[in-house]
Amino acid sequence: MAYYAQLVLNGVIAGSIYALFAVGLTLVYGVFRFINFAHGELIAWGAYLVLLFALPPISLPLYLALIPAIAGTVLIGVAQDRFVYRHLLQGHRITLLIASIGVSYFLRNTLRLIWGSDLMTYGIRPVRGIQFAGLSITPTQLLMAGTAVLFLVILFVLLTRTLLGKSLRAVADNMELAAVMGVPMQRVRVTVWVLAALFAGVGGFLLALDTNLEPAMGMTNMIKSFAAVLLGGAGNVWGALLGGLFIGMAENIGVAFFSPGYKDFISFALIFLLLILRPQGIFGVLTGMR
Amino acid sequence: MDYLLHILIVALIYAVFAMSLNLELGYAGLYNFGHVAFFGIGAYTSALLSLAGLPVPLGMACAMVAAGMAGALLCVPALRLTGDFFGIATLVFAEMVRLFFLNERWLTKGPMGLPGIPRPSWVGTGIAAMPMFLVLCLLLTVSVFLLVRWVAVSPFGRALKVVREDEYVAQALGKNVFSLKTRAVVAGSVLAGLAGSLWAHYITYISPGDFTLNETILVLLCVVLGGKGTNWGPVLGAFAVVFFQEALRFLPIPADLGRLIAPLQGMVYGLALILIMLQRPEGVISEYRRSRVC
Amino acid sequence: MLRVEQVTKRFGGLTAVDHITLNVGDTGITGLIGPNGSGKTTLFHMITGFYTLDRGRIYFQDRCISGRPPHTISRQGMVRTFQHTRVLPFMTAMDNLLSAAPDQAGERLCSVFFRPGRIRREEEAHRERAKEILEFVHLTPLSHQLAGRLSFGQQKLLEIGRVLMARPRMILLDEPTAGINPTLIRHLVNILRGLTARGIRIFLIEHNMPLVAEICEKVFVMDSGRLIFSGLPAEARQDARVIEAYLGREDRAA
Amino acid sequence: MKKMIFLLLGLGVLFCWSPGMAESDEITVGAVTPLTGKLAVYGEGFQQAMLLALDQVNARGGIHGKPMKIAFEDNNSTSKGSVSAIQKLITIHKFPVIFGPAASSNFLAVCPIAQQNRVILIGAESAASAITRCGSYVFRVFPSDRLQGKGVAELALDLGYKEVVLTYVNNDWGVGLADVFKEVFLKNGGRLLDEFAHDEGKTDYRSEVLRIKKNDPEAVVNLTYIKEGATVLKQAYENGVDVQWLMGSASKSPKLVALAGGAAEGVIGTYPTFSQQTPQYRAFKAAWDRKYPGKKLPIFGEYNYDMVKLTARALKAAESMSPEDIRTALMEVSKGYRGVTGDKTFDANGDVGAAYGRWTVKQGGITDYP
Repeated sequence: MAYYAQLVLNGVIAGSIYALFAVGLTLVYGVFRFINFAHGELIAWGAYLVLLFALPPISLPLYLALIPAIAGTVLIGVAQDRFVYRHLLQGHRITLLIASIGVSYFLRNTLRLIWGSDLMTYGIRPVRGIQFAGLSITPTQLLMAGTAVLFLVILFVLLTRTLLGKSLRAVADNMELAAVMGVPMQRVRVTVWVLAALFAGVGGFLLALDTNLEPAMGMTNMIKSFAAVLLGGAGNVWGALLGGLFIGMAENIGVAFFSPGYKDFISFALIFLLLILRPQGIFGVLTGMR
Repeated sequence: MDYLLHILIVALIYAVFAMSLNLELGYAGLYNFGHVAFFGIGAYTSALLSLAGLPVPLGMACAMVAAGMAGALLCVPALRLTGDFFGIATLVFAEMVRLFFLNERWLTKGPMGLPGIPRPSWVGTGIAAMPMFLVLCLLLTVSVFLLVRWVAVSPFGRALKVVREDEYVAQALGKNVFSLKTRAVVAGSVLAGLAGSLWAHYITYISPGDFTLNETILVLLCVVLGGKGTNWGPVLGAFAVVFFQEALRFLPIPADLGRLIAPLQGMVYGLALILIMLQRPEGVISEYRRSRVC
Repeated sequence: MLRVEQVTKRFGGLTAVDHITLNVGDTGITGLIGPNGSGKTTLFHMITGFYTLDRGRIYFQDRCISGRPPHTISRQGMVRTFQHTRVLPFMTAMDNLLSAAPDQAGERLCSVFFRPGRIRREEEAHRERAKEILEFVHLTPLSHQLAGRLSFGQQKLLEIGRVLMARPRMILLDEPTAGINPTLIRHLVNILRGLTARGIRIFLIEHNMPLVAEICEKVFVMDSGRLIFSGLPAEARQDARVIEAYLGREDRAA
Repeated sequence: MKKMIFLLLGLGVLFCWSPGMAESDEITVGAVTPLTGKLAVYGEGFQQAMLLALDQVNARGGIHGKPMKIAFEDNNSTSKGSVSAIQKLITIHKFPVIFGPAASSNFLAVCPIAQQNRVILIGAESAASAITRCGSYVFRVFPSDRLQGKGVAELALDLGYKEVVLTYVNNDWGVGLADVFKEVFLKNGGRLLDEFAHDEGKTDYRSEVLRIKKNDPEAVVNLTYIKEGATVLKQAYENGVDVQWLMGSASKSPKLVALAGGAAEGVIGTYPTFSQQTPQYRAFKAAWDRKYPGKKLPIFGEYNYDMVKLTARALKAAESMSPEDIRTALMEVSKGYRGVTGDKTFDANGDVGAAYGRWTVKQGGITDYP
């Protein structure tokens, strides 16, 4: 029994990381209606910038290094919009998609130019998990799940209680109409990118804390994060969390029954089935951002 | 110049692959992000059958049939979805197909791949086969090109464009949208299967790693850069992409900077993509150019 | 011609169309009017198969069409336009029309490859008809222009031309005169009259009351998803319920 | 349109411009190396080790006074890229010798091309046993999987573990090795409690670890790479899985310890051994530290180094620069050649033998297991 409970727990943790990545994607997708392939690179940049500030010559402690690192990630996120996406919003969506693939290539290779392709680590010693009722969880994992939930709550409050959040939702509903109604488009756009980059950067840091750093680290979790977005209903913040948790649990529980070589297959098959059975997303009825 | 022959063959195979995607993306407006699945199914079918002793042309025919059937199979559920949802469903489907190749070792030898795939006996073996293989590819590419063009200018192609422009209008005008899309996907899959089987017989070695999302992205680039919804666009795009990638090999960069070359190339590649999308988003050949003149 | 029996459509808790029964006979032009949000467009969507019915049945030429997909209904001769003009912007005016030709052999892949002669002959015929229709809606000079580049009014005309191309027995028009200038309205009225002369029946949603009074032989009035009146346009103006629907909302609410 | 023409012209010029073809006052060999893609992590190290050997060859007068050069071609870590790269090296530059790509799947993809073109292909890190049958022009200075799979099985049995869980990375290397291991292990009375592949490149293996924990084995044979290995070790430690880890050569790297920290402590593995006490090794190590101060030795760096040195020797001994002559010379000079990685005598299939040593992690360092 504890075995299955632990699998569920692992699924929850993995899912909360997917969710943390998915939120940025879902915001961008909700407002601009395109899949930002370069989101994974924001994740990697977040993690690497922490490393930059934590290593000599700057040598900040990790939690302090996080601050300038996130600022840097946000800067990259806003720059993506300023120099590329902004000019393409009027065009065909596939144009945006391909441009984001280009941005992704560019950012990933810049990363490799600076830090090389080798694996890196923050050098945190592994610790034994905390044992609780036969379950085991590490402080890092707790931190990951906690941060994911905390950020989502903050975001939800931001979206539903503040004027800026409301304008953002208006734009997500209908961009042209919102512009006509006098919603400050510029501010909304920047806000979306700041939020997306913020989530990506923090997510990247946590992922690196749990495992290690490499230039492609963001890419690996991207497909599933995007699937989480769609499962939860595009633009729906809570949906992204639930979608992420769903995928995380599905693939982890599947390991008990199938060859782990089919780990991804299980989650993909479920995504496929769900897409077909409930195209509006599993949690389409829940009210979130939209 | 076997190297040039090699690039030409690769470019031609990609041209077929790109034309098959263009049928779906350009004409029918279907965002198929898993097109490599059909390329892979074609490659594996053809490779396995010809390794089992079947003549290569028969293997290629079977590859097309298998890919087409897989396409039809995908359509039944996936075409209920539209736009990005169809895209993500196909992407996921392609990953599932790849994982099948990777894990079903009794059939595909899994990650070890299938070496020693034979070439058609009449093109010869080894390096001597290159010119004949080029001729084969050229013949097939030209036939596919003519075929696709024939379909594109037919009322069928026009109906596909209606579906692409506005599904509601298409329905209101009595078009069976589901059936039209299905036929587009099946036709696209059959041609992708042909491209995949050509690939397998040319390279003579395939493994699941050859059929990842990266390949889909590459062929997507061919179509979009060349100009989607046009006849020449995908062909031009395929040649441009293949030649551009190979040309990067010739950039005179000192060997001491070896470590920097690859990332720099990647940066150039990314930057080029961004610039092209900013400057000429409709691709080199525009579908609407003719009408813009008048 | 068209019989609608007891049809109902609900969206969540809202009943958009509530037990509507109406019969569009062999009249030239029939109008469907009612205040905004009264369910007119929803009813059109249901008749043409774009929305499923929660209950009720619809008959067209005495055949049950409810539950059939839109394209089948269209092929039976009931073709519609949309509230917002929907031309195919990246296709030429000519192609817009050609694509609407019904039952094209060339839309079957087999014939594309194996019966090129038949397709060529068919295309010739369609092209001729499309030219006639362009002439009829006064768009001949623009036949090779991209539809997206036409003016709003021209797009309206093209849309009607496209419907004609489909050889309909009945046309459903959703607000054909919305947003076009008076001159063009006259032009449109002439075209519609020309159509009825050819034996095509028209069912339209319209807000322009004088126009409805002028051209419609019969009107149905809807309010809050219910049918509140059917009869002659002149009678509708005097009907208490119709007046209340348009003016007396507050009274009823109180 | 004009822009297009210029672009095409530019491309044309690039194609005609090819280094190394006109200049005959240097001897160049080709190398297909993963500089981008998923193997780029290792590719850099291979390249550095090759360049180190090259420096030494040239410092001692090159090949009959002509400097030796290596033209690197990237293969994107894919078989497609490898085929493209080797086509270029063979047909444009007409190099008689080419250093093959890492990862057996990529190596196997280019083998037939080299064999058919009668160009010598040498591998320094491809272990798949299928390579043995590649042909007479294909060599490798790295021992075949067969030896290592056997080595791991013997290690497990020697340590007294009759019941183990087997997990391996789901790629050509892992599957090939696991197959040999299983064969030998089962034949000698071993029993597998569970056996499963794990995906390459994941960040989360906790559920796989749990599956190990469920079987409660004394030892786990984990045939995997550095990144996957470190993640598995770390997450197993966190989950309180205390077993004896038995690993292969691909995860033998200080990086493993750096990534997994204390969790790697006590791991025992096998690797194709060579004594680190030989003068060759000490010279190599000293040269490495001189050229790349502060850099850790890359995985398989020694093999790449030996490959270049041995090739240089063959080039010197060859009667002409034709592949046939070089091939003969290569067979000849390899006899009894003692490189950093030991005896490099090629057998008839172009394979080398190897003694398998055992490594372990002790106090954060990799040392030989006694």
